[in-house]
Amino acid sequence: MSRKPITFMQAINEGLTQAMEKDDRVFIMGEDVAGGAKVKHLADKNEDSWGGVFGVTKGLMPKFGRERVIDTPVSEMGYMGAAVGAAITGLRPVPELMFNDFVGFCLDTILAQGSKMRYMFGGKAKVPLTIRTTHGAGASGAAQHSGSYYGLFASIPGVKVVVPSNPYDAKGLLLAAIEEDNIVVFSEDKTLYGMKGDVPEGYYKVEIGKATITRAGTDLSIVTIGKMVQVAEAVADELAKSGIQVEVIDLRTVAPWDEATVIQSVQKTGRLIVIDEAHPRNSTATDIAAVVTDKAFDYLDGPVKRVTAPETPVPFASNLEQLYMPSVKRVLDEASEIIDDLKVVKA
Amino acid sequence: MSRKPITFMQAINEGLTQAMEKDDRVFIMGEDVAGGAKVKHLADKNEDSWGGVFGVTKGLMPKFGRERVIDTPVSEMGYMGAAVGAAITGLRPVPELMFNDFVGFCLDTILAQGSKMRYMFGGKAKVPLTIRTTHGAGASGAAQHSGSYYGLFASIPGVKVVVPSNPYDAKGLLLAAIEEDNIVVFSEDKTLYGMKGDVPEGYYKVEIGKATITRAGTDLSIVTIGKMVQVAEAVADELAKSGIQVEVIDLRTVAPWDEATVIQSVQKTGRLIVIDEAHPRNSTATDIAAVVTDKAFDYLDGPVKRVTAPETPVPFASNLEQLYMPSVKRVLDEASEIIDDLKVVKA
Amino acid sequence: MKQLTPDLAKTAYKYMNDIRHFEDRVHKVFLTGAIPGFVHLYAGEEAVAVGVCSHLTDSDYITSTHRGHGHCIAKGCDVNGMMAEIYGKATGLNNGKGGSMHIADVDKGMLGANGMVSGGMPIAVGAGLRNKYLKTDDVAVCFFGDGANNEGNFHEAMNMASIWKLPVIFVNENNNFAEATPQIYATAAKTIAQRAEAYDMPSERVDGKNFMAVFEAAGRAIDRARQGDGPTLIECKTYRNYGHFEGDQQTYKYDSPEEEAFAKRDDIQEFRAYAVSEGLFTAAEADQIEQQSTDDIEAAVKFAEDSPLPDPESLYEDVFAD
Amino acid sequence: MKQLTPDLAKTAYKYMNDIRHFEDRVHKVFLTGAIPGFVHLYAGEEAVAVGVCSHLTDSDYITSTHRGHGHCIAKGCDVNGMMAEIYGKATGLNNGKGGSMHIADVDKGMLGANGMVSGGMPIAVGAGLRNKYLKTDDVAVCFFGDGANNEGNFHEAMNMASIWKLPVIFVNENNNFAEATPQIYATAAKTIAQRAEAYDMPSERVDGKNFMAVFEAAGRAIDRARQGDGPTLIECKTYRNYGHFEGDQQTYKYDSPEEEAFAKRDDIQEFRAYAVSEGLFTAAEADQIEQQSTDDIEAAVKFAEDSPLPDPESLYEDVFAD
Ligand SMILES: Cc1ncc(C[n+]2csc(CCOP(=O)(O)OP(=O)(O)O)c2C)c(N)n1
Ligand SMILES: Cc1ncc(C[n+]2csc(CCOP(=O)(O)OP(=O)(O)O)c2C)c(N)n1
Ligand SMILES: [Mg+2]
Ligand SMILES: [Mg+2]
Repeated sequence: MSRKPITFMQAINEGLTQAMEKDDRVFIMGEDVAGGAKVKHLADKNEDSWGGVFGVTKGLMPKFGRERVIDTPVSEMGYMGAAVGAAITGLRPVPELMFNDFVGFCLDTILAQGSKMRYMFGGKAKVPLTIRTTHGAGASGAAQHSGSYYGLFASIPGVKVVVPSNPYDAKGLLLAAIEEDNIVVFSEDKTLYGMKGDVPEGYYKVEIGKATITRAGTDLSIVTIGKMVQVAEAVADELAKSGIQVEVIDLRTVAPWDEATVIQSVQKTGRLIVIDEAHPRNSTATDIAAVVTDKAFDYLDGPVKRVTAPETPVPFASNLEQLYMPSVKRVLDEASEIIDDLKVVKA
Repeated sequence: MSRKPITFMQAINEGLTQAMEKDDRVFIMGEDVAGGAKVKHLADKNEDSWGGVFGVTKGLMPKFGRERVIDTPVSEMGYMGAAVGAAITGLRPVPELMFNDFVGFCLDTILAQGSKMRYMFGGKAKVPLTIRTTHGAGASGAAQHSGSYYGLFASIPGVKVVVPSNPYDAKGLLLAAIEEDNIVVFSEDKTLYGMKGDVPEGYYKVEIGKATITRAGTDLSIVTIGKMVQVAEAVADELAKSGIQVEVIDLRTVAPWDEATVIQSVQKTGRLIVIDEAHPRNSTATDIAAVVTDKAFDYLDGPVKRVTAPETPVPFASNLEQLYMPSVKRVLDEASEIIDDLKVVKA
Repeated sequence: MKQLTPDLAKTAYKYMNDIRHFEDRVHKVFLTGAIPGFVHLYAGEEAVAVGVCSHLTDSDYITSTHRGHGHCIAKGCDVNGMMAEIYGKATGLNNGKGGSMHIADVDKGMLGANGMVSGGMPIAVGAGLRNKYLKTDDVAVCFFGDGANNEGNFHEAMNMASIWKLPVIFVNENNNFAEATPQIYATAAKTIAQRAEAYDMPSERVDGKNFMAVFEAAGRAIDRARQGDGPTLIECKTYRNYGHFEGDQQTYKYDSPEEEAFAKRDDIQEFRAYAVSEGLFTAAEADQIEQQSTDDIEAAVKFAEDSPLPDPESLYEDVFAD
Repeated sequence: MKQLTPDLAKTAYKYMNDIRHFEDRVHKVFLTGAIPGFVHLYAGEEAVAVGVCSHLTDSDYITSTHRGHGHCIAKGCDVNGMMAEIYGKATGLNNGKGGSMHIADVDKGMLGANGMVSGGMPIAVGAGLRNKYLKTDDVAVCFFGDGANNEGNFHEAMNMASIWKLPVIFVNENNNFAEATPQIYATAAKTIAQRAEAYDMPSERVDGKNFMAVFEAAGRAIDRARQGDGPTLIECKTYRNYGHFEGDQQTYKYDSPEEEAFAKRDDIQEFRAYAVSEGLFTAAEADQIEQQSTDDIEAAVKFAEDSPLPDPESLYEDVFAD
């Protein structure tokens, strides 16, 4: 398949386009995903419509029309519940929750309705629903627009959660998510939208539930989520100077996360750091630490180290926000216990 | 202080009564916390009013009147948000969320508003708010009325979470919660309401953030939340037959949980089981496992074992619901890895 | 608009009796302890569910509430499967995994009772959106209570259905109470029907104990919806025969002689008298239907009692579709 | 009811100018990159915030929105502290930890801008409940947009305020758009004011570009609230001078000559002309106020620029009160 370098945002746009071309039942909805509904000069198929607050869905309304790219009122519970209703009756909605921080407005439709329907109906229903949303600090969005709640979604039985780290994965995971007959939360780091990468032009999928090893190593495993793979790579570069070979795993899917890949890596390296930008308690990072310790206890040479956000809301001031996010320095400091150990071993 | 045996439910009722007697700013609100608003024959101070769907607040309206025991419309987001507004302006509301499963209707008021206000206002606000709610399976409430979401609340920076396991703690923790200048989620296991225990008649507090050791032991630590202390005690009785001395810790406060007490215990026993009825992923159980492994790695003789709900919604059928909840059998089976080990050591 | 033919009248009368017998029977069994959990009975409100659903086919959708048995029966769900579900048996409509508050039969267009007050409202909007998206003339009916009308979901669902002109009929079952809280306390509007104006939506307020009043209002609304003329709100004044849930002491009943008189009206008897007087069926036929209904529900109880519990392994199944 | 005395008129005129200059200045600084994040400017809507807040004292409360600078200034927040907050500096009203969308000053009765659309609505109800509970005659004013009026929070807040007769004034700022979505598309009601009927609540719809229209409607509503006569909804038709947020291309403006004409009205100039013609202040006094305002905002920018960043340790502080 021919490839071209496009941005993370374009990759998602391309994925949505191809999913909608492939299957008439796929449609998108959300606040301003088209923009300008009922504005005469932005009528059906007009190129100047917004296409989402970040521009991710730009061009879809012009191509597919307002029937399949539906602007909603500011009514998250309502349109997310409508998406559940459309899904259980046979469509394949891809609603957008503009910021994952708005989860408190629509959680019931996911927690109590969509995620439980199949189970409580005795297996006699399907809810093919892909919820696109955004997460992440670093854009000075302050406490209500910078959170990372993929771990909260991941705690709900019946919900799959995907967090892509690059344009290739973004498109492939999105296409796989839309083909799922389940609820998938597809969470995009808003600070990655401008990232460029080679992406195949055609339709392809990246398997949900499979992690990928972005760098092989034998001394230390680092599991990352989304943008944090960049921090891990930088840490790996840094540690390579001391002869430490880091294996970096990009989780890709946060729920269900790929136990086999992670545990295999730990069995080889004996050491694990998890880098996760989300809040630190009852999180995916603690889940990974707990499961790995449980299943690979005898292989571990030291505790699993979690480098995460501090236990605070996201601050606004740029200097504080930078400190809030995991960084190379924070990883080296906070995981010094096992890194120093390793340095001794290697020296 | 003189003590008398009363039920868990009465203990909470007594706590509410004494908090309201002590401080005029304390009031309660929620769906049918009084009941029969505007019904003529149930006018202000009438004894026959409901007092909550479980009867926990029975007698409060007759005593304090409808101005301080406020029936709300079925509007969880609205009245929980109003409670935040009343708290930040100087009152001390104690709203009730009838089932914690309704969190999806009011989460924003907790996640994005109440829990973040103090931080994002630069420390210039207080939100003295105690949210009473109920959790737990075992009452055949099915998928939408049986969940345990204290772990979800506990994941939010700025929220404290308390789960009492007996009448004494229920009253004392509730009084401590209402004196806090922070949001405290006070989560009551609905299947414990009939449990009896000795409770001091007067006003007393149980410190928030402190666990209690309900049985001392040297071989194995079991950390429990709420009703699970009963399962742990039964497990301890069972293992005592093999000469294994179990230390049982009742967490009492789920956020922030008492690291010192738990870690001290593990340093002594070298083995830890966490019993938690909540969903298994990104939960308090994984948090405890992760933190203990991190901070007491060198003391551990085996992995921390988590015995929790399976990764499913709560089923309705009684036989399935029984299997869903942690039980002595499930603990012995699922933690057999460390228990068998111990038996060998002890034999 | 569908007319009330003799055949339709008999089916409706059968369903009304089925609901009443079903609920009376569940009430009795609950007292024995054989049925666990939270059970909310629909007896007394039959004219609403049946009056509306008489217009629907299996390809129309409904969403229901925690008080859902009546809607299920009116939409054609199998009473054996329903009763077994309430008992938590493997033969239940949901294989015993849902229980009273979650009975569903998607193939029959029944999208589930719902334990969340107002939970079905946006789901109905989604079903209506689907009907329009696929250019069908199917409708979606959303049953909801007077309590539910104060949830944000009501507002968002009504508004969306209106701006998108969706084929959704919002059927409010105003039975005076949300648990023990009177509608007149909790709802600021003088009537619930009146709230439709805030969404530029037509509405009617009807006597929900009167089958024909419900049937005709629903017929008008459903016709409009099928023709692409958008949603309607119908407020049906009704009353439940039992408590909010099984176990409720009902100290809040009755506040006035009028309330009591209204409460004691029997929608089934009224419909029988009407139908017989209009010659839709004879008294003898009515008796026969009643007997058949009693027998069917008796059989359902036996079916449920004789059915096995779910396989323990099913605890872990059907979290995801694969 | 408070009358517009010369003193009050001058204060109001000062505040309106402060808001305009503040926003115009933030707009310019944003382009330089010195202000990060999501910034929503209030310029063009001054008459609403100031018209309403002219009736309030520090012991009345307001809740605000993501477009909150105007409300803050109208409620008396210090512009130095506000500007420093938007720059994320230690001297900001929130010590730099909140930013544009979370400016608050609880002592001034300003309960926070709010990044959640409709997030302030139930909080205002809570403040109103507190005012009634403590038997004060203080009120709570809830500013919210046309977009917010479609959130469930609107419905629940309006209903609760009405059934409890709380001293809450709901001030709708209908500036035609929620981001790029017109109010006429998203809101099924013909007017937002009309929605008050569904809550048995009085309402008015006023020209939000006309200071006196807002001032008088607010005066009536606030008087009623202070006297224990409950809540009011006031819809103010207005328009924002800038885009939804800084960076918005605004391709959705203007759909008609009428919209454009309305958009281009200047509420500040109109008020100046009115006040001068009524003799509330002279043209010379107006010029002086304008100059003072320019100077004050210039000083605020300098204050912000010269202020230090927050101490890194403050990242960990103030999660809990102890
Ligand atoms: C979201 C939510 N809030 C509260 C409840 C608890 N609850 C169950 S039924 C009920 C009253 C509902 O009243 P109404 O809508 O009038 O229905 P009715 O019971 O009268 O049929 C309440 C508050 C719930 N199940 N879900
Ligand atoms: C709960 C929530 N949903 C969506 C958004 C994204 N958003 C920010 S402002 C806005 C539009 C608000 O419109 P309106 O209420 O009319 O206020 P205006 O911006 O016009 O002042 C939206 C949808 C949000 N911040 N919060
Ligand atoms: Mg009711
Ligand atoms: Mg607007």
